[in-house]
Amino acid sequence: MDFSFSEEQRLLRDSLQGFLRNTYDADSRRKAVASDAGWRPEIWRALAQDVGVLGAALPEELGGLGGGPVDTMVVMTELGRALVVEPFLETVVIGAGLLKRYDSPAACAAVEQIIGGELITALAWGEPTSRYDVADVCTTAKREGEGWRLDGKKAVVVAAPWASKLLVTARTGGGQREAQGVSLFLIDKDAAGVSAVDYPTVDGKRASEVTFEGVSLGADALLGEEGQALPHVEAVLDEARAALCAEAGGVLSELVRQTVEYTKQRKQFGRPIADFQVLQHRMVDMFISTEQSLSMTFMATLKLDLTAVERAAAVSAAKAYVGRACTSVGQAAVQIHGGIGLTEELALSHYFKRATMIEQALGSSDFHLRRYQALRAELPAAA
Amino acid sequence: MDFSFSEEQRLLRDSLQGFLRNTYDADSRRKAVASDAGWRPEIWRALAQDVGVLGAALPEELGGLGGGPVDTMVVMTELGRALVVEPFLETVVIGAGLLKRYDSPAACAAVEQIIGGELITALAWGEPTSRYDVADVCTTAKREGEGWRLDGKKAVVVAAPWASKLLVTARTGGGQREAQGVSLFLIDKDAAGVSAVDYPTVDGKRASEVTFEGVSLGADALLGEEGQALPHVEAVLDEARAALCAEAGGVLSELVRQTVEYTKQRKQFGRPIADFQVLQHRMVDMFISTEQSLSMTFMATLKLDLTAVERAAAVSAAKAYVGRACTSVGQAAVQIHGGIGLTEELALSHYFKRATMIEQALGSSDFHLRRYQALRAELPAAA
Amino acid sequence: MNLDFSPQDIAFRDEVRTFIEQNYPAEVRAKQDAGEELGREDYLAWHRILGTKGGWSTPSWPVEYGGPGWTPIQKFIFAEENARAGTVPILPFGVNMVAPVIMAFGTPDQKARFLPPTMMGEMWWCQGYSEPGAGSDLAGLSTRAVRDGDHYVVNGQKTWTTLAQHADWGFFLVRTDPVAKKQEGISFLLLDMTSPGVTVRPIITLDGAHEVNEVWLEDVRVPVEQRIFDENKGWTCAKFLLAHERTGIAGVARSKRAIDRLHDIASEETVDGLALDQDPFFARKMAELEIELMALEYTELRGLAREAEGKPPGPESSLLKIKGTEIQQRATELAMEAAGRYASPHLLHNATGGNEAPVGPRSARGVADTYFNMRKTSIYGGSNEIQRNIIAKAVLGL
Amino acid sequence: MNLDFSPQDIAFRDEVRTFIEQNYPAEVRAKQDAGEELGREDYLAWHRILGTKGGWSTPSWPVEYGGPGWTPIQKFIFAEENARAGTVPILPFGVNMVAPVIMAFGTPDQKARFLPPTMMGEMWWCQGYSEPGAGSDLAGLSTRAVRDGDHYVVNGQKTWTTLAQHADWGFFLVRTDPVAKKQEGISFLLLDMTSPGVTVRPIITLDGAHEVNEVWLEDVRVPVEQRIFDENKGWTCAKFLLAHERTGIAGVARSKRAIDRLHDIASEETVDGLALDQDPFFARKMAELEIELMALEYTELRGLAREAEGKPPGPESSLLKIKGTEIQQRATELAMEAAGRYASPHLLHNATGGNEAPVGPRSARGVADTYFNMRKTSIYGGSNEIQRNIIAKAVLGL
Repeated sequence: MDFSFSEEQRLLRDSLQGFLRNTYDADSRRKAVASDAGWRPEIWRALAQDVGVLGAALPEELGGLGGGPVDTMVVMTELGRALVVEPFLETVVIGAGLLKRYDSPAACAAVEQIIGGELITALAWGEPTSRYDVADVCTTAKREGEGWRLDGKKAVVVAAPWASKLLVTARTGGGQREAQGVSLFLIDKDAAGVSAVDYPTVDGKRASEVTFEGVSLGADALLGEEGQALPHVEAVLDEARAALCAEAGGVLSELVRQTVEYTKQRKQFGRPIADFQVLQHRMVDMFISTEQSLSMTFMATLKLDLTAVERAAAVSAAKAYVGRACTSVGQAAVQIHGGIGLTEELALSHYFKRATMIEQALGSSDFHLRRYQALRAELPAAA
Repeated sequence: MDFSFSEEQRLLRDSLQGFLRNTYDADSRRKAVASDAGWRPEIWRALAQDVGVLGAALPEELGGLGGGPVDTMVVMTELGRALVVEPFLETVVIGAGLLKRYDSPAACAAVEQIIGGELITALAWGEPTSRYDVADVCTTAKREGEGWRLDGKKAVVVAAPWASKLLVTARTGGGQREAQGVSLFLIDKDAAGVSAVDYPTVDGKRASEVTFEGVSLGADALLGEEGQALPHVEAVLDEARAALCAEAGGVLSELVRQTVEYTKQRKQFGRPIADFQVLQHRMVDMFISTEQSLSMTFMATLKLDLTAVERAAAVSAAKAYVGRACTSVGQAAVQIHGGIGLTEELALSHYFKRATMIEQALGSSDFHLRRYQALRAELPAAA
Repeated sequence: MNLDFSPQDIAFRDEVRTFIEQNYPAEVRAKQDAGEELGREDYLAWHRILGTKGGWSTPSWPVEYGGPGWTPIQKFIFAEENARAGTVPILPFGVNMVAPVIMAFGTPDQKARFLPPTMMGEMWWCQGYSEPGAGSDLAGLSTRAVRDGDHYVVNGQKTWTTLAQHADWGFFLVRTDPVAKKQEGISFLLLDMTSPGVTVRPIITLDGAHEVNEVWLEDVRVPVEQRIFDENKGWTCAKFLLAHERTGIAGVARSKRAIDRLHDIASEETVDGLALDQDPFFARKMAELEIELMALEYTELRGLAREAEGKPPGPESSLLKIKGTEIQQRATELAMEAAGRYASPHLLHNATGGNEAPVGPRSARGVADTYFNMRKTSIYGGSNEIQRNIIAKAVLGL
Repeated sequence: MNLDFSPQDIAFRDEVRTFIEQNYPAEVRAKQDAGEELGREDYLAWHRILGTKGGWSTPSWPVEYGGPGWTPIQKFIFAEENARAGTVPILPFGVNMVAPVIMAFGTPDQKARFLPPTMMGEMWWCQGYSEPGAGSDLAGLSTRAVRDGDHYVVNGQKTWTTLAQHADWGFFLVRTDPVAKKQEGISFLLLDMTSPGVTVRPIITLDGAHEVNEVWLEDVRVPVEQRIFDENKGWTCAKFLLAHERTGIAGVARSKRAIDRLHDIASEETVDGLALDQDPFFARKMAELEIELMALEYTELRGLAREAEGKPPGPESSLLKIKGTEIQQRATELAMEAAGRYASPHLLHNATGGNEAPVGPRSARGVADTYFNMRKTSIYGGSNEIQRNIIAKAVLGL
């Protein structure tokens, strides 16, 4: 049993921290988020080429550094700490995480491009009525000649406005909410019949409603075997959830740190508000939730390579726990700050908004508690 | 709309308060609870004859004062405040409350005896596996000649050790958990075939496991129509739940009062612990829960005479709310007291225990939330 | 003891309901339905209609000042019916905050000058209380007013001034004696917001809205006759006002409406193929919130009944504030949970000028912004921590 | 970073498990299964068996004093296996509380006199810290010790003294300098509980148990050589001890067992014809508790890993205390909820002499008393409020 970071992981963390300290202050972020593009491609290029984090957890044979989930955890924590909006989760953890499972030339090339910072992808899995159920797919892909014809609608596809390729789940068989019959396609976003309505999200990202109307796809657009995509998508979404928990760790740590700092400076009734015992205890509870969230993130990250049931139970337990911590710590941070905590101007309010949206991203706490409840009976008994 | 007590109700409250102040100090109660009998029959007689509260809410034609649910609320609140163990709830609210609905000579005579303090009854409705479902009745009554033959087992029948007559629900038709087919019988506790294991309860009352083995009952033991008892039992249990909420009001008020008093006297770190803001806010939350519980009790009490659905929804909402308040206020009271709050010697610990048991008496908060959820769709829309 | 409204109260309720149905401005309703931001005139239209209807814009005012002379129960019914119909609220700053102070402490001239236009919606008020250095600790304010003949010259900065961008007049706490102890040396001034030296700067809140402002005062000249009550006695007015500020803070009817909206969202969302409002877990959360609101409603009614008996309102107003805001916030939290992924799009017409095409179900729109916005309720108007301090001291004697 | 136990650790775990299976006293197990109250000899039997097994009774002791020389992970595994098997715990007062103080501050003679019998279960210790007037404010104690030749004469009263009725020896904080400042002027004395003038009076707790006591000291003569460390420097020992007291306070393995028991009760109870552990609401509550415990377990493991790297344990011990006790208490609360009406009978063999025939399902027996009893855990050993004060100060720098 070992909870320490390797030397490489420590270096990775330090160089990323240094880079973000220099480039990612609150003001630059605010401007980027308010810009037409909504992000900074130059940051992305630098992350790929100068800092070299995009390939940290990807295979060496595709140009990565061959790290694993712990490396992803290290990166995501720092991205959370700096409130980075660029699509590391969407493109690297999910996109490349899926693509690396397939050995088609297109998939391998895409991973290499992602590592190089040349390709942004987004996974279109959710639909207007699917809520968080990844098997609830109404989008269809029907055989058409050698290839496929894609029809359907995907909802709140985060990072899609920045992406040139989409990974899309579509039903090639089976009924709505059936695990079997879901296939995965890699398509160009500018293909005929693909249309998107882009918009900002409340936490400073960008997303799209994507519609497919008779989109013609070649045979090679299908990744892996027909109808067998779900186990892969589930596994990668679990990796993404663990990564989200790590991001939350950075966000929560900042919420605690900024709140503690603020209370030491802010005076009311002639003394720093840090002196008030009620606020002290509330900050202690914020600290405890954050520490416990970090522990759950370690646990989930280190269990990603176990069996599907163990992995999913661990990840859902962690995401449920961390999601609730995001809500309670965020609310406490704002309340302790008072009015100033509600202003666009203070960085804290943006951490609060991101924490709030992490709670529901890739499944709310309620969803993951359900999933954990359903899985726990199948878990092997403890030794 | 009017939330004030009538002159009669105020007098009732004052005289009961005065009586209990003189007779029901913590020490006398402790001795009574520890005695073989577990209660004080002389207190009961005085309540009947000197204070005259047993008939307060019972019909004048049976010797009562003709009051209603508000009078019961007034009495129960004071009994809660003094932590009275004598069976007002079990015998007067439930026993006489049920019996007054039937016009058989035996039922009328029993109500008169109850008002006079000469008869203790207990309602045996729960069974070892019924949890809080009043329709979950396995005890059977089968026709035998003119009368009935009763077989079965009733669980945790509170006040049964003190009772000479039992009201018993038994199935004369229908299947387990069916609403139809449950009948109500009034039987002598010393009838052949009735056996009881008596024991104290953790909150200072007495209860029994009661077994019926081939108990022969006359035709007149049946109250009302065969198989139609449930609506009456449900209605009376709802009255009893509202009364329990009122008792909780007295218990909660005392928990708050005693805790506030204690913190003003107890010194730590050179000052009264009442000075610590964290304890202050926790006491404020105790106070708020108590006030809100009183409001819910008013609401439920005043809705007892509406339709069955409205009555049951109001009562379950109140019982769920008050039950949770009992848990949270009780826990806070003990925590704020520290070690002394856990001693048998301090009255507070007995209030805590009673509060704890009220939470689950006649259905836990969880049970009542379920019931409320099931009923709310049937409620008439607000005007 | 009983729960029934009297026949007179029921007749009154019907009258109010009918009046709202027949007189509420259709163009305002249309904007509300479309989720558009409301402007100054939208707020004032309904106020003016109510003002011309025998003082219905000022339910809490005594008859002598033009109030309608309602009983506490009637006021409750009126508020309830307005919340039920979702009318634009009458802003409290004039009618419920400064007006009672003017009635209690103002001169006959001040009453004649300020009360009638406040009732009629001709004078929009804002509140100059909080300062950057003095939030919950109100008396720590440092805005200075120096006497210069028959004027005060005021310098300082106020903050969290709600809708000051629309205001005609403001009431301000200023320090007129800098050496006196904290609560002494404060005066209560009425200030024409068009006076030279007044600058209103928007504060954009985390939901992107422009609802609050900073107000900068630079050598603003205020005639002495716009001071209410004695010089250096403004804290008396402030305390009086704070006692009134929490009126209606429980927001029971508003929360009922929020819960109805929650049921709407939940009936449109599905989980495991079941409507979310049929899902036991989510239904449990809604039921718990409904029950919390029920408790609050009856606590408020108990208070009203005491008031109707002529007893003064107790410090339970702090209780109403605490539980009322907790419930309001919880309702927005559940709405966001119910909306699921469609809580995420940021589409409202907002201060930075965006006005995106709507996505997702109608009922889910703006739920996150509402959630963010409502975090203010436990901070403003005396934070919930301050309210707990008040109960600890005033009720529990701690 | 990885979660796997090393092969050596797994071998160690198997060795411990086998040893417990083969050596745990059958008569103690039988009493535990029957829910009977345990006596002095029941507590000591297992202690003595472990003591003879190469210091297994004293996992935390250094090898030089006879400890087994385990790694932090091995200590964790040992505790885990004992909790898993439900063995009677080694009482902490001797092994984990006074012994480290003696090791750190005692003379060679004191070490030789007290440590071996403590390891072997031949010396039962109790703790004389709290006083009626000094609970959380430990340094406010007033028990006096006056020097008389080579003895101290001790007068005063201690309280909350756990299992003092069985104790051979006690360690007491006494005031030796009445005029010095609070924390100064305190000394740390070891006291033979059979000394004349020592009176132990039971405190019956709300669950009817006799677990704690008052200890009255009247002119008790204590030889000076039973003082640990310098006169008036006892607070140094006290602080040192308090830092050790929280070891193992998380109680992860114990809580796992409690949750297992909860599943047992829930599988026997039915609600709406369904086993309670299949009921979505109750299963959700159990799942939430399990997840809380998971978080605590990994927080403890992270701390152990830091310790294994030679880093000192941080103030996260306060975190472990707070969450550990909250989880333990919640488990007893859910057990009571699961037991339903059968939580109500009061049937345990108790201090007032009752020993009733059992009623209700075996698994539900005593759940309310356990719930009542466990309320102590958030009060004793530094209340959870005190722990939060510690984190606020030591970790957050507030």
